[in-house]
Amino acid sequence: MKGLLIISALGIIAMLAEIFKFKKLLLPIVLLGIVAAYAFNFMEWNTSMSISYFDNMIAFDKMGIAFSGIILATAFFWFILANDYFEEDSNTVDHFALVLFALVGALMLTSFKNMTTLFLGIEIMSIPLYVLAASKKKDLKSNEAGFKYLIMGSFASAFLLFGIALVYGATGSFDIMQIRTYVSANSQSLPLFFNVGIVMLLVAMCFKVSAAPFHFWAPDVYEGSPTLITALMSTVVKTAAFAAFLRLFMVGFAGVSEMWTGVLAVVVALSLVIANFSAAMQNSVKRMLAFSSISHAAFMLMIILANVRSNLSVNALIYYSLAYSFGSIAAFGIVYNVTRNGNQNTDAFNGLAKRNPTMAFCMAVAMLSLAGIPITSGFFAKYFVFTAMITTPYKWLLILAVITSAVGAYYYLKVIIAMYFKTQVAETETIQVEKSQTLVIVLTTLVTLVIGIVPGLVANMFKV
Amino acid sequence: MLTLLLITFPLLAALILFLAKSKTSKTIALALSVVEFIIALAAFGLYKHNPDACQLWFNVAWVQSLGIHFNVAINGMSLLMILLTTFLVPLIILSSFKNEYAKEYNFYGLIFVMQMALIGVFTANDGFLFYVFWELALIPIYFICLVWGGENRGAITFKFFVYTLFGSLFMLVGLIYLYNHTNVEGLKSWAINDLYTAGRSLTETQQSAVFWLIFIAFAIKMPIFPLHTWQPNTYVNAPTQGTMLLSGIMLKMGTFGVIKWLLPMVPLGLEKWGATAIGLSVVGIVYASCIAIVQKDYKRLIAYSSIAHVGLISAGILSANQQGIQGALMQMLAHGVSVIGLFLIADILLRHTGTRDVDKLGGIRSMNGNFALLFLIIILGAVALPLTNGFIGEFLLINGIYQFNAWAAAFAGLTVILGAVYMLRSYQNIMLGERKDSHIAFGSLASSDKWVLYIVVIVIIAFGVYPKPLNDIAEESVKQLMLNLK
Amino acid sequence: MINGISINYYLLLSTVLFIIGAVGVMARRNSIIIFMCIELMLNAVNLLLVSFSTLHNDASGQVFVFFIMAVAAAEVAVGLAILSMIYRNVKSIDTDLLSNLKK
Amino acid sequence: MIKLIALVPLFPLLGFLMNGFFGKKISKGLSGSIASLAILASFIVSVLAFIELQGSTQKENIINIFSWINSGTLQIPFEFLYDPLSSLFLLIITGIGFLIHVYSTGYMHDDEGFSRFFTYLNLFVFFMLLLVLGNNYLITFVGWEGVGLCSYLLIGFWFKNTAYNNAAKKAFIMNRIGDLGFLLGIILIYITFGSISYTEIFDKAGSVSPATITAIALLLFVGAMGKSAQLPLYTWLPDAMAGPTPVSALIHAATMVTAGVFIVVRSNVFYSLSEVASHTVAVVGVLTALFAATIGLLQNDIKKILAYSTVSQLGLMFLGLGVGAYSSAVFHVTTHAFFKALLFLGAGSVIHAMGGEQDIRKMGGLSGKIKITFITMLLGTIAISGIPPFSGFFSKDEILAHTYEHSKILWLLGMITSMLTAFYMFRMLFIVFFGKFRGTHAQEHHLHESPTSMTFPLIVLATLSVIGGVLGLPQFWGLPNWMHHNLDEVIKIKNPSILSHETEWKLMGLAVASAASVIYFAYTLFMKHKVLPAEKESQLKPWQKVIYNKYYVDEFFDIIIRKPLDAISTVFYKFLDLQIIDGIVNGVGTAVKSIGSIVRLAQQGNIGFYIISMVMGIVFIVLLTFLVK
Repeated sequence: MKGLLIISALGIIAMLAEIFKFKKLLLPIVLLGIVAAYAFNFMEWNTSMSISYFDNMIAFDKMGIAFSGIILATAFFWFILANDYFEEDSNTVDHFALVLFALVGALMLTSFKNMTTLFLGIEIMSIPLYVLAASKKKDLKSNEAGFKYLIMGSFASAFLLFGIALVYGATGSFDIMQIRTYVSANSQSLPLFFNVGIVMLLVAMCFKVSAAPFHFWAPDVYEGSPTLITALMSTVVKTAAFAAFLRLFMVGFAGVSEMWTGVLAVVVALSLVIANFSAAMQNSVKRMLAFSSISHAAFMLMIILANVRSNLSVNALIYYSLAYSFGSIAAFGIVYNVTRNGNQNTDAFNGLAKRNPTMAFCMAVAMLSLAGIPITSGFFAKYFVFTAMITTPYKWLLILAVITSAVGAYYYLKVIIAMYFKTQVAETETIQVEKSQTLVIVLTTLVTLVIGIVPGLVANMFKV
Repeated sequence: MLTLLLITFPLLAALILFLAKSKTSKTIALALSVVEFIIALAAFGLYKHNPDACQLWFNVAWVQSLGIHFNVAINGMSLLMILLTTFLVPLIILSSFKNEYAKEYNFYGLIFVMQMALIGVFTANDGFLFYVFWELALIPIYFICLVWGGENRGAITFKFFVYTLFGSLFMLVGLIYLYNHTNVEGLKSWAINDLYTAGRSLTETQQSAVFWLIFIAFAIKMPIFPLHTWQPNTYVNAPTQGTMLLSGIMLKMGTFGVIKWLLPMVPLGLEKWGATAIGLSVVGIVYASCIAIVQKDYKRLIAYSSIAHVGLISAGILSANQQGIQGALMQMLAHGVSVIGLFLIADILLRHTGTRDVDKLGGIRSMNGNFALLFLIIILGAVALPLTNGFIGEFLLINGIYQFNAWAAAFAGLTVILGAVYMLRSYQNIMLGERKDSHIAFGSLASSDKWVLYIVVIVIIAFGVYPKPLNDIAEESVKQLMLNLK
Repeated sequence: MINGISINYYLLLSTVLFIIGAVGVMARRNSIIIFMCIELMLNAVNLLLVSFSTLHNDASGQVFVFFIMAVAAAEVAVGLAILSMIYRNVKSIDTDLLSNLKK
Repeated sequence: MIKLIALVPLFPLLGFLMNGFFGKKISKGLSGSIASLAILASFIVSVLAFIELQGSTQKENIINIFSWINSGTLQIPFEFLYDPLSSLFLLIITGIGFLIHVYSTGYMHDDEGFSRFFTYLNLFVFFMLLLVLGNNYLITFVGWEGVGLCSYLLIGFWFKNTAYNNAAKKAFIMNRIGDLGFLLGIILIYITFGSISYTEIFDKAGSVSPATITAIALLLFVGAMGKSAQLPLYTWLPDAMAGPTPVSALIHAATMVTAGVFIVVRSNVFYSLSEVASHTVAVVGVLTALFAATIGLLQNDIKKILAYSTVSQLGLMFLGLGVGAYSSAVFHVTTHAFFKALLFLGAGSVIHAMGGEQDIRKMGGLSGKIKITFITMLLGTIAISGIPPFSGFFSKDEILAHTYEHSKILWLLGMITSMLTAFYMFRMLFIVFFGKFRGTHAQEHHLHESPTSMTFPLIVLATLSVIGGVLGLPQFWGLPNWMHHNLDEVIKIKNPSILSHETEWKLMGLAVASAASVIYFAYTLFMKHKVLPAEKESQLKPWQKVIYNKYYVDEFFDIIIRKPLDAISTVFYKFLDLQIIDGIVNGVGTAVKSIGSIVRLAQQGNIGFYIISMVMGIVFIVLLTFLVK
């Protein structure tokens, strides 16, 4: 909880920075703040019962803390990565503030206990992102991205709210624990519209985690937005969305899983196919990563689908989010540096192995991790999914997953081949990367490898 | 502990090379690889001839909560494979002394990473660990081919990678499926024996499913007809040393895998589908041999001949009897050595004459009789003439297949004839007769090449005349395995 | 039963409103109108919540409505800002013009 | 000595190694004598061992060297069996081998591959000795393949000549076809008896199902067909004449080609037990004999003539084996070794004299110029034509006698064969040594008798071919048939001759009469009327053309085997592999692409469309939820 408060405070401080002229100090302050938040966050780890606030609207249980931990860590690295992005822009502080507020939303999503906070969390997280997506004022692409995100986002929230309303109507409460108990008490006498409500919620959440067929916004927004914002979306936002998804459906509606698992399976299948096959066709790396994030969403959904009632899925999901977030941070950091000259296509990477071996290596690791090759963390993430799925009746989904991840290897390798095999055609300038950014990229890469070699560090951590 | 050393030392060597970036990486690499071979010999020395298999255990928990252990040990089979690997890698490095590679320290480093992974595959006694090493072996060879390979390596290595990955993902599913059926005091376990018991407890249909899930991966790696089409192009386009690694050692991952990770797991599945798999292998033998006959590029010819050989090996293994499997082991060793020699010869031809086209070459024997002799002996090894290393394996293999089915054996035996056809034809075209292209000169061999060929030839003959030391290990370990198959 | 009118009617009404809004979003190309349609959808939800809260006579439903209103306002504010920015660039607010990002 | 029998193969091995490693450095004389002495040494050992064996009652001696291949119940030690059969073959191999080595030192004297030649020759002797000494089928197989290799090396000895290389390759591959049969036979033996040692299996043979026995016998016979050039696997032998003449004498007349006979005699139990197998052997044998003999009639290459006569003689031997006359077959092997080696060496001497000319049409009237060669060859020819008391007569007569009691038709064919043999052999003799010289003046001037190193072996062999008959004198003359008696232990199942003496007398007389008449016919034809073989093929009558071209068998094989194989291979490669299989693999790739390009059509940028598709998705899902259950 304190973490949440600290971040909100940081947001406000950021806005004051303009007035009190300590712009330069802002980044260090923010970083310190995040570290502090992180520390406080984990102080609450060992408090036996989860303490709840605001009339039990928010409560940080282990699961919440874990996800917040991931989000904060990612955010920390993200800020270091983003420092020069802020400098090149006039109204820095607004961006700082916006990102921080988005963080607040994200943290709320990891720990909501009540539909209200769910809704608020989603909005607090999304609205700043709409702005950030469109933050390149002159760039029409950026504008379009923001606009699309906004329209479709709010359209989705409408469904979310409709769903919430229906569930409320059926159960007479917004509190997910009460909903759970109510549902399990009289599961026979639930009105039809309760079911509709759940479907609506499912739809809205699928939109947020960008699962097919509600993924259409993702590629466009990822491509249009400034690269670092894309990074933010595919890491922090996604993690938060999944935390919310997990909590809502595994805590709230586990009792009526038969109402939504079947649908979810279809969604997963669609996402797998659409994401991987379109990704295979992309020239723009950012767009490719967008589709890859969709396919990873599908994998994470499989975890939820696989074992609705057990905590194994929580562990697995946490591990997956961590692996994916760090992989993406590294990847996007490199993409950000490589595509500075505006060329976002794969051939921008040609001959990177010669132009900047370190970056090339890190990118290779990131790609292999996203492709799920040992000994990267991405492999263990996949492994968890497979182990989870093998026990379910959805074995066909598993086979589909195997095939599509083979397809996945196809487009990740394209980047590696470009870096190590193709030779830069036009200018063969070496790519200079700032020390701090290099540090971040190397660090995240290392983490990807380390938790890939010793997954125990994470996988055993959360006895939720 | 020694086992662990065997695995970690190459990693160390790789690091040394990566970091030192020395000008003399070649020699350093050679020295290190020899050290590794000595370690292997030490293991060979320590290895006690007692049938109840695994020795030199090293076992620590890796991911406790998932029952994953870093569990390596040496039994007869793995010992043989380790000896092969550690013996071939120095030869491979030595054979590269005449090739110039950009950033060679990376090249040799990757070779060592590869060696580490391979030894891991051969020693792993934990299903998960096995899979990890299995995938790990793919990455260095992928980069070796991608960075130092020939013309259109991009597309080809890519196909190779995706193809093999596709296979191994299915294997992962199969293994997980078995893992999921293990039950040790209510806990799941990745230990190989638990997987065995789990596999045996399955119904026939389940076992069949697992059989195919896992066999596909191995079949692609070997490769077995009709999953072989990645292989010739990859072999041709990879740098010679890469090809040697692929054919000399990596191919054995597949065959070894079938012996250790498939046969004892799913006896019923084998019973039901073994015949089909053998059928494919045997068809592959004749098919590949025929194709080898009409090859013009000598390297490609060897590639196809290697498909034929591995077809025989896998057929022998799947016939699941003492002779078949023991023959397979012996043939794996023999093939490893011979194929290194053959690919080096292909490389030498290219370096000296600028072509590998059998029709352009000719009359080299009159220019360098010594080379001709070495070449001939290696070929005789490849066509399994008695008193060469190839014969023992081939005899036992055909014997084993015969016990499974006489006609299969007869058909597989055609390799005896066809092998002679393509090997002698190509030899005659390349070496004998008058030289076709007058300006092709063929000087004396570089000493490094000479040494490799000498060693290979010596091994071919020595191993063919007196196979006992290795054969005994093979025999007893297979006997042990047969108990598991009952 | 709220004042003798079955809850289903409220449900029906708000659903219809919601669908009208959705169809509007789908059909119209003018961004402003799209915003209005989204507002309509949200209000449909508000109506629903309010009626349910009276049904359960539990205030939280109505509290929720306030949250929705606030958020909706913020959303629209942001939306209009972006829209004006776009207008500056393309001199139009027709959504069809915003389809450069594709495939 | 028997304990030291391993020395016999050891000496040639040493000779091989010494010549192999140092051959280039040392003088020709030295390397030649090393090689020859090596063989001489093993000859002496064999003789001593032979004498010892005759003395002792212990006929089966097993000498273990080391354990070679162990695999479960399959135990294959590297061990030798020294019994009457192998002892006899040892003598033939080392004895004739030695003579031919000596001969070669003269014959090959001017060749730059001199030391290489002796290296190969020693290696060959080594393997041949393994073949006959081995105590189990696999050791025999080692020798079996080894001699095949050496024959490959020696046929292609002049490796710059592509035709020679092809001949060598052909020989190796055809042998391999047989070897596969042999190999499968061995495996079947292992599976049936659980062992492949000669000393262990034969006694158990009675208790095995006849079908299996037949299978084994036939498989082994396939191997024999390859090695001993029986129909249809004989075509390599005539081509093998590409090698230096001493090679033809040693490998392709005296020793290697008789390996087939050896293996059948070794496994005689199987054949005695299996009607089918023995009949097959007999029929194949007699057909080969007749077939080759007819071809021999019209050949003009002196070595080719001898080659075909070899094939035909081998056919006779198999006929003998087929009718159960094992000892007679071995007897014929021995005598044939004498006179055929003699004839080849003689031919070599002729070729030497003619400066490399092999076409008998270019020769003539040589009798005066090269006396020793002429006389020795004359003796050889008489021997092979079966004129008493020369060696050939006895061995051939035994075989025919046994055949007669077995089947009249086979006997008749056999008779015809031996008449044809007499005819073409004398045709060769007359055309080469009589009439006037038809070569160039250079050749005429060049003519000279060969050096002693070459004539000495001729004389020795000539003597042997004359007196060799004593080894197996007809029993019904009341004389001791040593050969028959010697192999008594080896032939497990006896079938004694049941012919009455007068029939035997009749047959013998018939044989002699027919041979004599044929020779007279040849004499009138080639001496009186001076008929000469046609200069050009066009002058031949059609039926002659067919024979002259060896019934077009090579062409036939070319059409039904080589061409189809190449065609199929090309189809496999160009079509099946590259188009279909790899096509499918790549097809998957393209499929992914095309699916991708279809899927991304949805991603067409327009918000309205996105919204619509979202809603459709929702509707779809709602329907799913409520209709599916």
